Amino acid sequence: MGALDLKSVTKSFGTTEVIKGVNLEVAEGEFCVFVGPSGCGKSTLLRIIAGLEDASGGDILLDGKRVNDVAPAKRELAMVFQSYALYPHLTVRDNMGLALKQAGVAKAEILKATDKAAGMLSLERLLDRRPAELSGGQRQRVAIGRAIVRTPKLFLFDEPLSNLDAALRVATRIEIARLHRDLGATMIYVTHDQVEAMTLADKIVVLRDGRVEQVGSPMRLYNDPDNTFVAGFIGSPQMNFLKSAALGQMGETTGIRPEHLNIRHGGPISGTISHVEKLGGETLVYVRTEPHGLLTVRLFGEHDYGVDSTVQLDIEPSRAFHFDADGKRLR
Amino acid sequence: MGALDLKSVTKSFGTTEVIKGVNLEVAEGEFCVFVGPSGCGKSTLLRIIAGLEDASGGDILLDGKRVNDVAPAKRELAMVFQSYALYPHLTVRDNMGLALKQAGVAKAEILKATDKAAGMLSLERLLDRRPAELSGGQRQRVAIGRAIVRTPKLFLFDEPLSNLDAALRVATRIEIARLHRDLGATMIYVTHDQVEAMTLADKIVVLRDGRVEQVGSPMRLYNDPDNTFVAGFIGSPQMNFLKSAALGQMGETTGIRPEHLNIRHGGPISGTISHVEKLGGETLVYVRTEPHGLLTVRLFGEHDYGVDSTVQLDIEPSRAFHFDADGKRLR
Amino acid sequence: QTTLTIESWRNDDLLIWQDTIIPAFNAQHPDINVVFSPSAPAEYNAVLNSKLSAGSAGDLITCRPFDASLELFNQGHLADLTDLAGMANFSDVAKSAWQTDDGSATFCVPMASVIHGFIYNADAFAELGIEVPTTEAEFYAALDKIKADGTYIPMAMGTNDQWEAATMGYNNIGPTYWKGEEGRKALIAGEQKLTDPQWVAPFEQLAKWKDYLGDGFEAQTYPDSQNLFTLGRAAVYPAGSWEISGFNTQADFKMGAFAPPVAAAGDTCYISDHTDIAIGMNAKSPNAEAAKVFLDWVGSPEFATLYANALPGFFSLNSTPVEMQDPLAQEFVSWRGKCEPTIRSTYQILSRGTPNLENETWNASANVIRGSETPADAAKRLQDGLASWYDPQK
Amino acid sequence: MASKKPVRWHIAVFLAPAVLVYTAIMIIPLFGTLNLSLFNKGPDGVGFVGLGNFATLFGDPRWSASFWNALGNNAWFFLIHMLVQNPIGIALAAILSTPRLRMAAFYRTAIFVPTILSFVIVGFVWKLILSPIWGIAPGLLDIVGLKTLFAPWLGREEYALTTLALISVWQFVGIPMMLIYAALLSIPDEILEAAEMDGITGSSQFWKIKLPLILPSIGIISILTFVGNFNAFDLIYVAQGALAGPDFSTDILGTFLYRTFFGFQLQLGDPYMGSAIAGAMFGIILLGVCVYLFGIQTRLRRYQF
Amino acid sequence: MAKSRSSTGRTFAAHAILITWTVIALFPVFVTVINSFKSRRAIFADPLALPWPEHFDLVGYTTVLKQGDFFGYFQNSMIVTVVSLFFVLLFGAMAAFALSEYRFKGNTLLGLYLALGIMIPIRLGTVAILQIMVAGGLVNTLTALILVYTAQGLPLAVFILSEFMKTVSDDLKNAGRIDGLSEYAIFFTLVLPLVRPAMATVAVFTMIPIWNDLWFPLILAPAEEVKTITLGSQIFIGQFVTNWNAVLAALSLAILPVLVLYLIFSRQLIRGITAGAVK
Ligand SMILES: Nc1ncnc2c1ncn2[C@@H]1O[C@H](COP(=O)(O)OP(=O)(O)OP(=O)(O)O)[C@@H](O)[C@H]1O
Ligand SMILES: Nc1ncnc2c1ncn2[C@@H]1O[C@H](COP(=O)(O)OP(=O)(O)OP(=O)(O)O)[C@@H](O)[C@H]1O
Ligand SMILES: [Mg+2]
Ligand SMILES: [Mg+2]
Repeated sequence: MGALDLKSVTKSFGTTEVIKGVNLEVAEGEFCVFVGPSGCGKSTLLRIIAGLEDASGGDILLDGKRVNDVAPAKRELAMVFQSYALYPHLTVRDNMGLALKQAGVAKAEILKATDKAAGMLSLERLLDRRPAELSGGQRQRVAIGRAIVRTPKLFLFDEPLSNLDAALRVATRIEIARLHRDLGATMIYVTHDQVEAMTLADKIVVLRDGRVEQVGSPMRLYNDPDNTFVAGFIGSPQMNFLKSAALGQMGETTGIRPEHLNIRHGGPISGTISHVEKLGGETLVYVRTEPHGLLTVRLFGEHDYGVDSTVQLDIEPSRAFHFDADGKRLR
Repeated sequence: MGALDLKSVTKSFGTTEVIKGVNLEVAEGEFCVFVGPSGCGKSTLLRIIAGLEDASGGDILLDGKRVNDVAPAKRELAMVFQSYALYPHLTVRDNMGLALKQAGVAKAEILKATDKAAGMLSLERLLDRRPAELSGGQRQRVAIGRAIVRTPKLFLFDEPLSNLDAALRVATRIEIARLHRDLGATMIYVTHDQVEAMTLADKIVVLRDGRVEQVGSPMRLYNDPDNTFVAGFIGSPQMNFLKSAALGQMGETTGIRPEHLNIRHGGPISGTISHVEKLGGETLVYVRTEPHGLLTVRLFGEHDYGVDSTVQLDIEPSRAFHFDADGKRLR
Repeated sequence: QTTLTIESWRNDDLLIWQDTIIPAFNAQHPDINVVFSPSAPAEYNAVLNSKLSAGSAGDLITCRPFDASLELFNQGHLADLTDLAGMANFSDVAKSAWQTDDGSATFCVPMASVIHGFIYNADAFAELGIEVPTTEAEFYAALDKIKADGTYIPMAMGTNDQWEAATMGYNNIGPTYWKGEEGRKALIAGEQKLTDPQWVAPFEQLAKWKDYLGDGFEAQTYPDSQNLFTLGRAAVYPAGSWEISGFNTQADFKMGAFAPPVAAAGDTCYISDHTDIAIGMNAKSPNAEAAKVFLDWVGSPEFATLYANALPGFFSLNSTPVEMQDPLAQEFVSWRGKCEPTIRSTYQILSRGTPNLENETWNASANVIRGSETPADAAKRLQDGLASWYDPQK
Repeated sequence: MASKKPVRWHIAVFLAPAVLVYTAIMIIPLFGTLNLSLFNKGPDGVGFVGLGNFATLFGDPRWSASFWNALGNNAWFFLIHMLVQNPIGIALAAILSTPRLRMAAFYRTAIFVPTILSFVIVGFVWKLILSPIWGIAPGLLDIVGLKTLFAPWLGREEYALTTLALISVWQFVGIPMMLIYAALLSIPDEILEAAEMDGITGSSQFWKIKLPLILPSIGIISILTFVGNFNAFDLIYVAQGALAGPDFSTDILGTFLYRTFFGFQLQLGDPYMGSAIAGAMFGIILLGVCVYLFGIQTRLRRYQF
Repeated sequence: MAKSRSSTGRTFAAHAILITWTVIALFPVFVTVINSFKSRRAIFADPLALPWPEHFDLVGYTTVLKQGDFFGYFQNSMIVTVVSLFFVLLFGAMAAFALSEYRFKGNTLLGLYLALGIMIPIRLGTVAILQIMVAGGLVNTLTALILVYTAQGLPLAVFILSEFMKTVSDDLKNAGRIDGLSEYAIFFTLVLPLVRPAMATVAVFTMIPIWNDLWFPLILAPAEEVKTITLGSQIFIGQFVTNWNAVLAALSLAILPVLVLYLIFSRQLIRGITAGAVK
């Protein structure tokens, strides 16, 4: 239970096609993360899978069964909405417990399940409040709690952690990973957070403008992107794209990740430092170069570089990616 | 114009005190970031500054003038709401232009201003849509656009980038920084993102449960936290807290950031690897130790460590922080 | 050029006034413009009272008989017309409905009275071989015969609207039992009571009618009754003479009329020849002169002829006899010669207090016909109600 | 919430037009009239009688019998509306608000049409339909084999009021329907979608999600029904006349008041007793409204979406 | 919304219920309309017979059109209804906004005060109102009717609208305040558009009694030039004889304009007007 298969799924709102033929297989128990720029259709795809939106074309198969016309309630999945969509008239506890109550689960069990979810999400003290009395992050946690108490076979999470602070985010992320392991549930998860995507995913789906650009394991996408889009999208800070010609490299564009660009006296690329960002554990140095434009160098630890000083950069050739004029990877 | 001064500000909802006496000075033109766990009162404080909530006690001074009783509209500030609060019946353009129109700005100028903001936020193609037809990230961008077209002296941002993808987030972050520089405007910014906080802030305010824990520049907080809470909150992944006694260090607890914990054969702390997270540019190794519990080691680049293998860890003593039993820093 | 506005409840007469009466008046008085402005009859009293109180009422006011108009006069809304020249054309009886109790002042020019009786479907009577009844026995025999035949509903009357039962039932046949004016005056004087046999008798008659009414008469409305009769489904219709013009246009069979039957052949018959409509002047009218000119003309035989012929069934109260064309109307008016006329028993003085005797009579008549109250109970209730406020009856 | 200290003129500006027009054209005339309830005609003209009229209304057995009869009938009239009109209205609105329902606009309009009709038509057509004479209702009942159930309902004391109340329900069901429909529309789609995901669909979605969210609107329609019913007049008046037959079995406060205040037929209008009745009605309705405003409304949570 | 979310069974049931009630709702209307095309005789001979072909009779309509200036009456009714409606909605919404948005002393009491008007039949104030109009020289003007109907419609409008205004998100109004919108601008540009469904509802409720009212036209403006359609139709209701063809024809015609107004307003009942406003 829980395997998902999308076959040439399309979706239009009026005349604008938002999902442009998506094919995707998610195996049972897999953790699949959707990433992509804002507005590329992640939420829409999630809603189509949930049955909240009709696909304009194509088939949605759950466990091999076509479910295009099956009601959301019958698909046995749980969803965390990007907008939370909490029941405003119910307390936190009732928000989380309603689905179970509807399913006829015994009171004591509902209590146990909601208590457990509340504990997991540090919501214990808020159980009797209503959504209007919660902070943004608290609401988001309630929305997550509502999904997980039901322990269905397929979870859909739409940016579930975006409003949480770092500590809570790590904690919740780990909880979700554990849930995934324990339940063997299939999960589809939308996020903009690189760390979440890299750490949680069995499989990352990179979407762009309603199309799947590449599907693969996190490290696969990181180390072997198919095109400039995926290369640029996976990894933060973004990959630097340099002009191959000026470097004497093959292809049109050479991609090199900020962590593989070093500041080395006498390096082949020279430029001036335009900006330095100190993040504590690492330092980002932005170097303006000709003809490559602004390049990002990521350094481990704290470093002091003076803005406007001239530096030379060096690339690790083994870590460079080459792309043709269309952005396609040359291997 | 734009300096803010909070004096013993308190706020209660019914009987629960949510803001418990906050004192804070923000100088004119300063970029001040509020961080803190979910539900600690960041949004509430922002709303008090905006005049949307009445403070239960204390004074709010803008440019030295007490504004407790001044209407929000008169405070000349712009705000991005955590819930976006877009005008559902207006198009994206009108959402952004309404304030200017209200201020009697000429049509042509409004058009210019909205076009500029739209360009900045990649909203050009969406100008004629209504909020209901936008994705979550697009809505958030409209909310930001609405604030920035007005270029007032004080900006309040409540997690403005939480729903944006990495690339857009970086781009918008840079725009906000530029805006800050160009306008010389004072900005108060709530975020959960370490990178945003560290890169944008002149001053970070760490809140906890309605109280200010520490105020200071990003590197100050990173390198010189006052207590375990701040130490743990700033920096991601979180600082490791070890038992001082077992290490022969002073105080009760010794804090060491993951990037300052090294895997070194023969190191003083030994443990087994429980989990490895590869993020591409860096690798996080989770090591279970006695008596310190799970410690995080952050390594630059990609590394292969076998789960369950035994490793020894070494701390950089100069980077260690010492805290007493109450969590207060020992210097 | 002055304009006079007439307040009236006679929506029905709008065309007659516009096409016949006003042009006739204008032929003599081209300088007086007259506007006939009726309102719906049910609201007339309330509307008129409000307008008079606020001072926006028209110059000429159509008068209901007795207390409704008397009250207006007492409040100073109606002008005293005692000295109007045209008043000389009316008998005291005609004027009595629009006079103060002592008869010292008259405030409306009488226009018409209506007579009660029964209209019947002459074709049906002929078909069933029924003679026009004159006595109670003949009356019920006729009804029985119609009922037995089954083609026609014997009598068209319903109790839904209540006033049908009281006006076309009780006040139609009642005078025969309480002997017209004699009983009515005795009641006012307190010499008879409503519980006396002559006052209970009409209710007893009504109670018998139940069997001759159509199915579901309880929910039958007044227009239903009219339609039942004019569509030829009912044979006898307890009527007021005002029905004549309507029935003439609607029924496509021959009609006849008979007066309320008497107990035994040769008894004196009594009819209700009720003073019903008059016209007075708004005391605050700015056009009093013109209004008086008009009222004078209303008192003239010319008006009487016009009106009575335009509205067969509304019989002139003018002392000058009026020549009428309509045979049915002629039949009705002929009873004036044969029978003793009286007016409706409840109208003068007796409906001044609470409970209102007229309204109670509606209710009682309907109840008695429906069988939900016995004649004796109904009479007792009316008597108690009357006695509760009317001193001579205490 | 805006701050409190400066004078907030805008509040006055927002309120002024309504308060002025309303006070001048409604409150002053109405209370001028209600004031009459403290006066009455005595032997020496109109004089102040204090609560004397009310003493008569409740003390004099004739007046009080009529009053209690009217009040009782009115209560029954109201009860039928609450039990029939409002549930039907809510149910229809709930069905109509089903997303993607075809012809919804047609149904909505059709159901609302009776509300548009003037009482004259309503009275005429229902009397025509229910008339035992012209055969529509008996005929229709005959078709379904229930002819024996037919009775001249409007003419029977035991049925007339209920029949009229049901006619009124027929006519006005569009009003709760519209209000509830508008309230249902303001529930955000996402919340309903979340419910769908939770397996709360169909009627349980109505009971568990929609109903709690529209409770304030149900409160409103209840109080509007209450106020409307206790002020009702026209339907009874056009169907049964001011005497509200048969035998006053359909007499409600509105008709009782009309007869007394404006008079009817030979009965002269009595503004003094009429005002006393109006005062009593006003008291009853005010009591109901206060119970609603202070007792119920504050307890019905409103949710901002 | 997805078709996967609508089951055929439930859709069928929904249609069945709606059709049933539609039939119940429309049957009497149908009876009215068919009979307006028949002669009196035909109406009562067989009220359910279709007016086609042998019963067809336009006598009702010809009578109506012959008698009085019916188009003028229509126009008067339209003016009175629309103008009153405008003021009721404007003033009512303004007052409702003040009551629901601001806390001030006497807020609840003022709300109650404004609701008093729905508790007493306004007819009782007739004489005083008429006196006001006489004093103001407004008798037989449409202005008099507009004033009365505005006053009469306000209580209900305030009552209903203030309830709906409370559901408009505070964040949204606050966003407006921060944007420098005055309270007036917040009301007119933000709140009013968002309570459109409620405004439409109130408009419909207010319009019907105004359109169908007989009393005040009769008292305040009975003159021919200012007669409303309802009053105009009354001419056919006589003391003893009612011209049912004409009444039915006139009132059937009178349904049309209100129906049009209703359709216009009910288009404002749009699903999801606040969608996408807040997270
Ligand atoms: N209207 C209210 N009634 C009662 N409690 C409230 C209300 N609004 C907020 N709170 C509580 O006040 C606290 C602070 O809320 P606030 O929204 O300021 O948090 P926050 O720091 O912005 O959190 P987050 O990061 O999750 O957005 C929370 O615990 C919240 O539950
Ligand atoms: N109801 C609608 N009508 C028209 N366009 C819509 C509608 N809903 C979404 N869209 C458009 O469809 C595209 C995909 O939207 P979707 O919500 O799936 O994006 P997303 O990938 O979830 O973005 P985000 O990361 O910002 O949430 C967007 O460009 C959006 O503007
Ligand atoms: Mg999305
Ligand atoms: Mg917040």
